[in-house]
Amino acid sequence: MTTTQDFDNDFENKWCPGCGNFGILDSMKKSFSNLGLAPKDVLLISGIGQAAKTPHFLKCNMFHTLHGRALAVATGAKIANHDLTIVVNSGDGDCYGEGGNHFMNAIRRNIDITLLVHNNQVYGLTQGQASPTSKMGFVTKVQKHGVIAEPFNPLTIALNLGAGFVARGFSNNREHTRQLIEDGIKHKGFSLIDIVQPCPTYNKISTHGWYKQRVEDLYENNYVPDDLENALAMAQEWDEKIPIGVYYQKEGPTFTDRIKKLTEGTLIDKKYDAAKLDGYLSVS
Amino acid sequence: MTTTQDFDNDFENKWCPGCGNFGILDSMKKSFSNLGLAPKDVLLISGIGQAAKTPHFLKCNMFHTLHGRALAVATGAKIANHDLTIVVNSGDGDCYGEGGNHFMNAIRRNIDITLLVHNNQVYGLTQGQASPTSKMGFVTKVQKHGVIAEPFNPLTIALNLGAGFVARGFSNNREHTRQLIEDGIKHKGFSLIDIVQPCPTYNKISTHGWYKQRVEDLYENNYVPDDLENALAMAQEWDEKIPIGVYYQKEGPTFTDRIKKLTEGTLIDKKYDAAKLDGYLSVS
Amino acid sequence: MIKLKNDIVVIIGGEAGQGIQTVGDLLATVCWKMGLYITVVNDFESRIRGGHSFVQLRISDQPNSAPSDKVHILAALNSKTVELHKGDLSEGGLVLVDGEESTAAGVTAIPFSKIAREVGGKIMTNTVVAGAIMGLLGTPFDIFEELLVKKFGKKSPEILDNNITAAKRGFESIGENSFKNGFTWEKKIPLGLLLTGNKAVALGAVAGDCRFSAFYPMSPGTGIMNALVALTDDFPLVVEQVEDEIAAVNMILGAAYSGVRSMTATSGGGFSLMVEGLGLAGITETPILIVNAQRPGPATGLPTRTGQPDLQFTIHASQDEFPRFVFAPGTPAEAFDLTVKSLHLADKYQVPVVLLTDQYLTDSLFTLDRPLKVPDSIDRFIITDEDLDNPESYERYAFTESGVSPRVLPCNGNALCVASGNEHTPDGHLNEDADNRKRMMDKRNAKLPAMQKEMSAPSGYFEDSDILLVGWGSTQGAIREAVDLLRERGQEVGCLNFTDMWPFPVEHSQRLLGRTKRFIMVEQNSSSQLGLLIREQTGLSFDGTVLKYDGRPFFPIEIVEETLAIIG
Amino acid sequence: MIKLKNDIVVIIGGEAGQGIQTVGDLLATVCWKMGLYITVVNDFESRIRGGHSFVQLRISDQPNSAPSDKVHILAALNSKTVELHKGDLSEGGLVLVDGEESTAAGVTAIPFSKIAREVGGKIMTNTVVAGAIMGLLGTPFDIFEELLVKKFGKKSPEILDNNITAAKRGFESIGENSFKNGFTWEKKIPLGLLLTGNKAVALGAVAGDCRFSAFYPMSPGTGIMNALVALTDDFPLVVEQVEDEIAAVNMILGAAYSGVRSMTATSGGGFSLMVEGLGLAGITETPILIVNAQRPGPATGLPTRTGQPDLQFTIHASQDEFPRFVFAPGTPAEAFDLTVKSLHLADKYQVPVVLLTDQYLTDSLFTLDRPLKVPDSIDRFIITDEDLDNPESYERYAFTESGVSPRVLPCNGNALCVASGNEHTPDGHLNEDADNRKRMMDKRNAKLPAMQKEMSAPSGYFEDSDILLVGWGSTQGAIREAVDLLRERGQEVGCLNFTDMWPFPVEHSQRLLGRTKRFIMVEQNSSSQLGLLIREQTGLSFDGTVLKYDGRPFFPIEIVEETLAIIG
Ligand SMILES: Cc1ncc(C[n+]2csc(CCOP(=O)(O)OP(=O)(O)O)c2C)c(N)n1
Ligand SMILES: Cc1ncc(C[n+]2csc(CCOP(=O)(O)OP(=O)(O)O)c2C)c(N)n1
Ligand code: SF4
Ligand code: SF4
Ligand SMILES: [Mg+2]
Ligand SMILES: [Mg+2]
Repeated sequence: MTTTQDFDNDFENKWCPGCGNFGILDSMKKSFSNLGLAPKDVLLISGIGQAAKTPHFLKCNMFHTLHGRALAVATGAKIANHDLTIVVNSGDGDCYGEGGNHFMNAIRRNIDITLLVHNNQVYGLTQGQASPTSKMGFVTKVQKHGVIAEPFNPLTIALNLGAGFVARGFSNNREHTRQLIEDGIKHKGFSLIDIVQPCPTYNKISTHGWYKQRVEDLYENNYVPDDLENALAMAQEWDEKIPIGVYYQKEGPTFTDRIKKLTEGTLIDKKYDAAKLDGYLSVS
Repeated sequence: MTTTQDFDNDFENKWCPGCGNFGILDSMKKSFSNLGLAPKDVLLISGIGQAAKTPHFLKCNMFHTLHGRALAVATGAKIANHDLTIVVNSGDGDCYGEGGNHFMNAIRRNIDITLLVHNNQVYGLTQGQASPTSKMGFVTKVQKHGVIAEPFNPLTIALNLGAGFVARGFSNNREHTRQLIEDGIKHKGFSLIDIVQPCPTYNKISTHGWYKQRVEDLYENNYVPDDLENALAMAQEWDEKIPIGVYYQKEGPTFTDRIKKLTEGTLIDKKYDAAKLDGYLSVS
Repeated sequence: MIKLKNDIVVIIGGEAGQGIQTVGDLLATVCWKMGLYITVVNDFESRIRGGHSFVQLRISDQPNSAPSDKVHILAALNSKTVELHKGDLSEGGLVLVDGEESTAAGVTAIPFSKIAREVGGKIMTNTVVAGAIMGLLGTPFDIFEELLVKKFGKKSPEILDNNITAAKRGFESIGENSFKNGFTWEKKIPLGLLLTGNKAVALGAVAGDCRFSAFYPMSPGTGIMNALVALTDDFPLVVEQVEDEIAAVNMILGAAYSGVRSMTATSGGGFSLMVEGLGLAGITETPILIVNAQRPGPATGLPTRTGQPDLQFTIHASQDEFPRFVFAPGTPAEAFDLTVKSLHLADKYQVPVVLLTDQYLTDSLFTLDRPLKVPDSIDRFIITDEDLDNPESYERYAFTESGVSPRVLPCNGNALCVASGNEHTPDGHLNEDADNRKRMMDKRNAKLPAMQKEMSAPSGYFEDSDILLVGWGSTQGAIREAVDLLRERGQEVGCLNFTDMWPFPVEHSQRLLGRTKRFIMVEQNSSSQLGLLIREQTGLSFDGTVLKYDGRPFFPIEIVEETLAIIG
Repeated sequence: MIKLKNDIVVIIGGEAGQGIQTVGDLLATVCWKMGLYITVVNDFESRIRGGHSFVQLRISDQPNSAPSDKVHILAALNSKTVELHKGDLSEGGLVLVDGEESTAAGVTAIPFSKIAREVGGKIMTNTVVAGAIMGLLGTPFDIFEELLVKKFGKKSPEILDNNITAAKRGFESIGENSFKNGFTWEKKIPLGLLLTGNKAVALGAVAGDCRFSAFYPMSPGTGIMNALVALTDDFPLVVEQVEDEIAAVNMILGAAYSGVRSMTATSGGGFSLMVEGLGLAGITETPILIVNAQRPGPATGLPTRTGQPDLQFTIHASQDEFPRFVFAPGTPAEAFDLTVKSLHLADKYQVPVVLLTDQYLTDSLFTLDRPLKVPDSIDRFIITDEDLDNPESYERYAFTESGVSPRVLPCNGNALCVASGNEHTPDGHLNEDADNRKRMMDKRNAKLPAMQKEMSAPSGYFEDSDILLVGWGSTQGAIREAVDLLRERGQEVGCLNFTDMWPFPVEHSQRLLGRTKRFIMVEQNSSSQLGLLIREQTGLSFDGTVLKYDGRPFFPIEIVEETLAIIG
């Protein structure tokens, strides 16, 4: 068995004091060790942003890629070796903004990875512009008269695209988030965990207290996540209350299950066969 | 008044005989002339694909852009001059594949343009690969064991993103499509008209006859498109029947309505004011 | 290379969708089976039906790989074919049209579609046309029949029978009109395969142990993917069509990071979208292969035509500087070899590689002049815990003299694979210090000298001549043939054909170009990009340019004429 | 330029989020109001809180625009500041730290935060620090007070009062320790504005009648957008943050096509994603302006640092070839002028323009050495039906000798605006013919000679010297200062600073470089991209390079030392 300390590293953390990211980081370590995973068993892939720096702050295999592209990279990594446990750390801008197209298509493929979106409704690393999940009217230095587009609701879209594991967490409920991540990793198929997160520096609206007042724990309520309509209804909630937990879960064949040759073993483990190819290249 | 002939040009058409695109082209001309628009009043913007060639085949102002990017270009064109009547011709690959991110964000902005997606569930111009709307299992030269991802349902996604005009047409019901396009243009705000279309060359599944058996005219049924739940339910239909008409309509402020300075006139009509800027540049 | 002896050119023209490409393929295969050399050039519009397209078959008993300006047999399935190509007919050339009676002198009417309808339906027209042309050429019919059995044998016996009858009727329709330039047909074993550039790259990819490919369709890159897909059932290879080119390049990056050799193929527009990913491969030292099958731009340009306009773009693509390889094969055999080499070098140096082909090379069909060689085994340049004294202290980007750091795979032992697209310390973690930054840049750039040593010199042909024609990539065949033609006219001309473009083979170029009196650039772009690159890299200046950028491949004679105009 | 007379360097260092930038801005504004020249360089990490960042203020009575390696006053809000910068202190330099008692010789403790807490809270610390430094420098206090009134007057009277008290207490905390290099403060009218490069570009954009901008945040390009947003309430300008950089470039293409001047700003990674759109502008002849504010790569690289690694990428970006302009301003005044010029030339030639800046130029604050000039009116080079004999037969891409076709706007009359990113005939409809293709390529390329004539020569400084330092963009100030220093040491050295990069000013370069004995490239990239470009375009070869690519701007002294090592 492993412990959370196994995942500690001594790389200097670069987040602001009080940032919600710390909770998510902590929950990740706990869920990995609870699942008996060691650093060598975990591959973290991330885009670019404050959220996407996460993999640097724990010991693991990791690939810190480009803004918006983590899911595409992760999909390739999984196809090459579908034995890997892959978790993606992304931000609301990274995943739903620049990466919007890959988000939709990762779901359509049901590729078996766990996506954690650190959703602070703002672009943190670039100093506080609106993100796709910012509410209409949200004022920033750039959106000085407030945001004028409808916010993007990742849960609704994921549910409608047929995602088989759709969950919401709150960064500061660490135990709850730990459970979500465990469930997400255990789920065979694509898992979306949208984790709402305070950004004390740039988001003065949805603060720790604001969330605290609203979150409602679905685990505690023994909610059974098998009803798509319920899930869709809950996904609409925000202003009054925010359900946290697994909204919907349903397993089905994953992308690599559907590629016949991968059902017999990983791509990386196959043998190179020069002789077979020679047959193709003979002139007679 | 104008007539459909006013929109004729003598540029050689490049579609295959029997292609559904002909119906859409015809309906466009009819709806424009019905609305009293002349070629000089219409701006067509398209991406790349068979569908996206449409603007070449009628007389109008037009911008044939890049694969996937028509909506972004159209958004810029509309902001610059929101008096323009802009219609976008796109394909299922163009709009929902390469252009997926722009599709979502055009809806979020409620930019007042009319989007016609010629949805043949296949990549026509590149010779018959699967598109995002191809059904699971659809076999092509590339998808030789069939498509292995869930199809993209544009109507559901548009409805969930808050689109204010969501419709489906069938290319070969020309009068019906004409009406849809007219209603779409008249609608203030973003209008999605997903027009299902036979591709006799590459799609041997959803043929003219296949659609014919399934389409059900919502205009005829006097369906009132004000119920989102109904609309969402209809958007799920396909295999047994395909409702054609306006699924949902609701007007609200458009993107340019929400930019204060544009409520007083178009951007292009404003005056250049050197003197005002001089004030900014004086040293004292 | 000596002057082509038997050199017969056949054009079959018609509308898109009439299947003229099938006629070309049938004819080519029969000739190839007889041991002849073929070049089949497909000329088609960016549409699916209608318009005008044609195939040009060049058949010879000597290697050839350029289209010809002269035509001996013109088979016209539409009237536009006659209109457009009649002017190219050589003395004694024949025109075959579909019909009962000849309408003009030099035009032979053969009731192609009537025969087809008689033997089983209009769809048989292609086979009749192929038969007729073979009749004219005097091909032994049995080879053709064998081929039809192979092609239609798996379908119903009726279809096969009808096709054989159609072929026979076509074959006989020619009557006594035996073509005067006809070959004497003696069956030889072909020296090499009959292959398109597309297929050569795909086979090279499998030979180089490529296991994953993600792509988004774009002509002419799609052909490579089609050819790869065709191999997926037999080899450990997954090919996935994805949402856009950005996904394509990032997916192969993920797969390569995970440990399998990976590639994508596209054309200029898609390559543009991959440029950021290329840089990620650069800074994370992840081996990937991108094939950019060039076509004319800018933007959508001419989707189904050929050109060489992306050399400088490819060399400089993506922000900041990092080592990369760029190769540009001149023939399918080189395409095969360089694909194998690209995958090997990507792994060896942990860098991205771009293979530049073009529509002409990828879509055309050639007889190879030599067999293709598959590597016996693949060296992955990957280490594991066993190779390390202390796997726990392993560093992905350890400083080394060569700039290449030992590479582990993720989740493959206690040595962790930590990679970052931000500037990083040797352990892979992001870092902004000035000193570390400089050292990391120098580490990556330190690979360049060894990479440059991997570059082959341009291949020469009469390369000691006073005047050299200099080109790169798929113009190789046309330039060499132009050299033959120029020498026939008494000009002391040779040529150099570059395939290994970057890191630029500076020494080879200085040696080979430094000793000639004059050199003339022959390129399919409007600014002579290789010429500029040579000047940038060696200080040597070209003395003239023969540039073609109308989307069509060079005819050797065009190079000859423009060269003569320059050398006076 | 003569040797800087009063040349005082102040560094204020601390953690991100401590507001040291505010201290820098306050000090700079006071000095500027006194008529002094300031360069304020911000050095910060890619994080929001913590870590280490600093501002360097250089204050002089002569124009200056490079950072200095020597520091006179070091104000440390964290201990790392002392650690990192103590070595750079000049003789007699002072260190100020927050505290009650000095811990080391040469270190003056001032209870910054204690004072702040006493007068109203920790947040006031910045004002105290600024006050203390001004006290040291001997600045007249009233100017500082005026500034605080302007800055805080609109907030509560309490906040204003507290700040004034904090400033005063800081000012007085210095006691008798009056700084020996202090200026004699005489108030002069500044010659130019106090501006960052960001703001200069934004003002230039408005002066050039830019009305629409779409962007996606990316350092250091975001600063330009922030500056543009700040102007939207007063000018006919809409700025929209969009879903990604691909949307950004395509939206400005749409707006430009519709008829308003449009621009976007980004950095290398975003520029990579815009490359396909750049080509669309090229083939559709749509005027757009893209600002690429360079930072070190590859990929994410060093997000908040500076460099000049994208010159060749920018010149060759996108598939195939088309005319474009590339400019690289060296100072904010040039940034303003070249932005105006870019927007003008984009319209005049109907081509895309790329403005290359970098983090150093965009994020730093400078006193301009001259006033900025706004054009009186804007020429849009657009025609309407009235200008046409027959609007119905108007052709968007009519062949002309200049290559520039008269341009109408869509839905602006009977002349229809038909544009296509496929190759097209003059009427804008797609066409694949070989002849038309060649003519259209030649038409677009025909703009190049006139475009080249628009290019200014590199500006020279002692440009008749035997040895020239050659650079481009933001290194201008550092290189000129290096020339002064080298000449002081008896070296006959001058320099050339390029701003107009493409179409390359071949004749100017040949003239200016051809007559010097040696030239040495000074660039912030690892391969000397301008040097290679000069060789490619003129055949002239550089004789050495001074390259810095660690993400930090050049100190003049670095150039001096490396130049001396080269010239021996
Ligand atoms: C192609 C590209 N565009 C833009 C950026 C700049 N960028 C870095 S992080 C970021 C936004 C981050 O927002 P989010 O994903 O919400 O993460 P957060 O910092 O809020 O955790 C942006 C725009 C980039 N690195 N690359
Ligand atoms: C960046 C880029 N990638 C790929 C292509 C090639 N391409 C042209 S059309 C097309 C697909 C068209 O499919 P769809 O949008 O469904 O239109 P259809 O032809 O079916 O009407 C593709 C992939 C391109 N032109 N540009
Ligand atoms: S800016 Fe916001 S999200 Fe980023 S580290 Fe700081 S508090 Fe967290
Ligand atoms: S390929 Fe299909 S969609 Fe394209 S023109 Fe032909 S029938 Fe129509
Ligand atoms: Mg965020
Ligand atoms: Mg389609």
